[in-house]
Amino acid sequence: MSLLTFEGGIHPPGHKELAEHSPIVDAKSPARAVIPLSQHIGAPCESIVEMGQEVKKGEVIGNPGGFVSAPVHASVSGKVVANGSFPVPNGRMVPCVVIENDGKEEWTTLRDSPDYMDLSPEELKEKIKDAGIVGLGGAAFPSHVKLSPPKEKPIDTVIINGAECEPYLTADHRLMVETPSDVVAGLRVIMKILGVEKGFIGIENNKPDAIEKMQQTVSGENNIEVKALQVKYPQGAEKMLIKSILDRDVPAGGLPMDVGVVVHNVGTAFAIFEACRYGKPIIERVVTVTGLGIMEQKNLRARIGTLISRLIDECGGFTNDGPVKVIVGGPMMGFAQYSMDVPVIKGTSGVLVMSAAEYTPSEKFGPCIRCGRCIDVCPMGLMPSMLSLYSEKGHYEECKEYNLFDCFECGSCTFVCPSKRPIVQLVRLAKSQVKP
Amino acid sequence: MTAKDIFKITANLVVIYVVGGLLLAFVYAKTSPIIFLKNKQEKEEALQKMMPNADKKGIIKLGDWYPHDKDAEYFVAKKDGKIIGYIVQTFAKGYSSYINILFSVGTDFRVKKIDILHSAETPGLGDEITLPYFKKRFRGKDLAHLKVVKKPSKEYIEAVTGATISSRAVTEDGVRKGLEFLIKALKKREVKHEQ
Amino acid sequence: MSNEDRISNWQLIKNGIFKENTIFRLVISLCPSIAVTNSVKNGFLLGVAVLFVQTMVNTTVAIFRKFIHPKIRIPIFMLIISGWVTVVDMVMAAYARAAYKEIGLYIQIIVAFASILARAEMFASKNRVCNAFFDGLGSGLGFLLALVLISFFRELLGRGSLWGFHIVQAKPMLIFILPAGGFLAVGLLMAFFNWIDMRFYGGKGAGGASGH
Amino acid sequence: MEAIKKQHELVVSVSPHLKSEETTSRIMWTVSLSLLPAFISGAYFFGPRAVITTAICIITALLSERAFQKITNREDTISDGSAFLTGLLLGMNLPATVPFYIPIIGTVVAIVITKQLFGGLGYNIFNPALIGRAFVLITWPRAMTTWMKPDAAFMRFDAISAATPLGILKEEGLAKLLALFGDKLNLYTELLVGHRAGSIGETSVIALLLGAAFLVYKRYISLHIPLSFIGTVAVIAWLFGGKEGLFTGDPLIHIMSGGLMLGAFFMATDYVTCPSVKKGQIVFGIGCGLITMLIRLKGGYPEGVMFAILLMNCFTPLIDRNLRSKVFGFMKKEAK
Repeated sequence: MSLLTFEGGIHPPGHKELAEHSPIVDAKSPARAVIPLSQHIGAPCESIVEMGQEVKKGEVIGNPGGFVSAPVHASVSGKVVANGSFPVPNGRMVPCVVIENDGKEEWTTLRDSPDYMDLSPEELKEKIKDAGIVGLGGAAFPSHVKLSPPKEKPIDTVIINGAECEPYLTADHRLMVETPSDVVAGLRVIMKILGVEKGFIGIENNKPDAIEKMQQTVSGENNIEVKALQVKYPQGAEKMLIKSILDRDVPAGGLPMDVGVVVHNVGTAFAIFEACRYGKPIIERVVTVTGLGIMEQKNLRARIGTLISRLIDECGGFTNDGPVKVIVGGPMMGFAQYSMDVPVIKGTSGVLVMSAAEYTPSEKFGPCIRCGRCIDVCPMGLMPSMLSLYSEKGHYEECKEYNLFDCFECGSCTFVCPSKRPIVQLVRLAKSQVKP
Repeated sequence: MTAKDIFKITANLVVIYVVGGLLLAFVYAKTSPIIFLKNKQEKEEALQKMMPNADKKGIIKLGDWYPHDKDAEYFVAKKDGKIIGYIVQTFAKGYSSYINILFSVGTDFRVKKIDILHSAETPGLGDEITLPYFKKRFRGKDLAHLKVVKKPSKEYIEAVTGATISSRAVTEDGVRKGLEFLIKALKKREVKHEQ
Repeated sequence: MSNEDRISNWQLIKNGIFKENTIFRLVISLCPSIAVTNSVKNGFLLGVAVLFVQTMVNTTVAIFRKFIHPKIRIPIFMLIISGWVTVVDMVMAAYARAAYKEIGLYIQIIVAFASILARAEMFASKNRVCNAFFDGLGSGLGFLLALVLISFFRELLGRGSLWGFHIVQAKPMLIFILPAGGFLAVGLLMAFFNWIDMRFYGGKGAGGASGH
Repeated sequence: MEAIKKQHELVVSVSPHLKSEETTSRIMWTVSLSLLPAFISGAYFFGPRAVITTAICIITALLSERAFQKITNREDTISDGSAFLTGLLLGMNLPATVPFYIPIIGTVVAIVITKQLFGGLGYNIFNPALIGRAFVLITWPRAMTTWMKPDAAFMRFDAISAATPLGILKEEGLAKLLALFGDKLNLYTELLVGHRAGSIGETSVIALLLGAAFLVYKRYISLHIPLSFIGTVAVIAWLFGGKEGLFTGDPLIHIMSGGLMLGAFFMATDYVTCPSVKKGQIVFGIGCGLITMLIRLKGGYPEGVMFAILLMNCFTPLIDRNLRSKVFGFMKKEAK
């Protein structure tokens, strides 16, 4: 099978070997869960619990604030002890509900439906919405919105994104290896909701065991195909994935649905299956805790709201050299943390503890030597060199001429830049200064 | 625009033209005879320099010719009524300009002297054709030996180092063609005379 | 003439030479500054011709300034300029043959010098005859100074001579008498003037130096 | 929990947190290294004078860059290797026999006027080494066109002057060239090896190709510019290069002589002064080839690579502005 790919992209060191063979284990239930009310793109939730109120696992504690929004559930059973703003991994202060764990692990009543495949698409969608499912790949876009395309945009293909192109992260990998049938079941639910005949599962070629497992699972079904993808960052970006698998170009500024495609992450598919089958809301997710700065690299199924300091403790703590940088998310697009007291949220795919050996200091940067490397690697075909030069000189409006808003900040340009220019940062600065 | 404006503009122009015209007419009247005299004198001097032993007033224009479509003249030089040589003006296409050349030959059609009246060749390279050391190389050369070589040579014309194009232009396009023309023109005249 | 007037006239001359130097500060009339400056002699002679024309044009324009209808002022300025240039041309051809041979070709181009029209339009058409005269004198001197400076460098570096006299024995740097070297010399001198302005007078530099 | 925060000073920066190991100085030093074979061959054929001339260029380049940065209170960047590379390239573009003031002045022009006055590395419009060479070529045309006869006698300081193959081709024609080198095969071999008159670093085609192959392998240069440049030269040489009419020219002579190999692989591909989009690079290469052959066949100079690259340098911003990379999904949108 020839490997599918797109133009541009980079080959950062993968470091998947650190965690790819450690099976998913349940993390300890946290003593306190800090659950942010805004874990997704869209309107934040409104808290419906009061101080001192007893809640059970899976109980709704925040109601969606609009259509593009998703409810938030309690991930532990216990008492609400605080209701205020706490820092979350992206550096902001967000209103959170803090629940003191009573250790009973009592579930709220869930609507089990063994015959979920007989339900109507609308009912399935309702289940997904109620389960608070958002894109678990990191973008955290409410899933039910993706599953409700406008009528004028017919969808003909669903793609499950198993590329996991971010270095270090292995959460999706482990899910595919350990629970392939659940992932495929999630895909079937999505296909049913959208009324789509064709489904693909795109997996980067550096996970041969996952490809094999998935292929075994879907063998004998001709409407679902597993596609091996070339190992390249950002293979997992929606537009790149669609280009690789279907050779369709999502128009600039457009969405996958403009070319009749809906893309969901492996984790999301898994969560969708669990929601439809067991009515289980998102209260936990797989988080890869990795990096050379941590004693044991693990894939943990952690409750939403667990502070990452607890996950680090569970992995044996930091190594003796100590961490240099702690990143929530992948090394390419994740957020560096100044405190370990931030909770795992729905979009948290990994915690990366970089040791001195892995850390590239972002020393002072030099002038652009116009080598064109960034242009060659930009998956969107932009000219990051020009964007960074204009932004650096404060000519933000001119950036628009160079398609500023088509940049999705994958960081490939900054990775390859020999002058170590902070191109992504300059692009973000420009984006904040001008209107699209 | 009102009638007053038009009137004023007309008056403006009339006054400026009259004042300017008067000024220029005055200066012209003063200077033009001097300019004319000096021009003539300079030309005669230049020709005389080419053929120093000719009589004063002994250099007479024979006619016009048009190398590279430019106006040029040629002359005969006499001493005591006897022809002692000819002077030809010619143009040659150089590296970056047309080179205006004046050269004199004896009755044996060997070059006596050449002078570059005007050229705009590359300074420091091509414009060395105007220097005496190069011009001297033409002395005594006849038609057959007006040829550029790149080696030191007494027989032929040695090129200015690094300026072969300019040297070749002066020698072959300028002087040699001029000499060829002169010989032909003189023959024609002889035929005419005999008839 | 009052005392104050004299000071301001002196100021006008100084302005023309330094603060509003045609070539280095206003950055106009660059073509002649490159075309004729491959020897100090040429530069000086053309500078003198320009000085004369500039002064006379300024004076003439100032004399007629109330009389000239604004709608046709530019053509009239041009007429005045070309008239004076023709006078210079003829006088030089008659009485200064040697100089005329060197720069005769360029004298007539003085008509097209932006600097002369610029001074007539900017200053002479709005000021008294006396002031206009001194302004013409000043900017003419400034132009002369610029041409001499540029040609000084170009001839010294490009031919190893000054005013035709050989003074440097080393192989000259030919490029400086070619047009390319002219641009180089003008650019470097302009940079030097800007540097002086910035260093000692807190200026922001001239020509295209707007913005960062 | 508090303890963790206290214990560890964490670095907080924006994504991406991984950076490639490529640095500007590594690129510059690697390119310099790739010029080593050509430099060695130059030193072999032209003797100690070649080494001295190049060394003067490099030392002057480093000193003048440092001096300028000191005077203007700028950061010291000579360790990034770009000044070294400029000096090396300029040195390799000079005849071995030039008087010593030529490399010095040429390098100062290259570093101070062409590079630093325009804002330093990354901001220069023209290739500094080539401007330096153009400056000295125009300034001292005679010294710059007096070539030394290649001779493998290593310790010889005296030199016999000789014309370059292109010079002979232009002035005296192909027959004379063949007479000098024996037969065509011998001519090709000598050109390939570099046993001919020329600038220090331009003669040995094999050595240059070796260095270029290294750079291509390391992905420091792409083949877009060199191939379109050399290809255009070959086609035009074949079409118009012959004396007997169209299609009779000998492209190989034109490709292997002159500074084409050095220019196409090492000078035209200079990051700062060539277009950064591949489409634009092809246009750039073709333009270089056209101008080179125009000068070689019709112009006053026997060689035109330097002026061709410099002229195309002027067009680089224009090319970059008009031939941009294809934005993902953009054509589709417009077609709709």
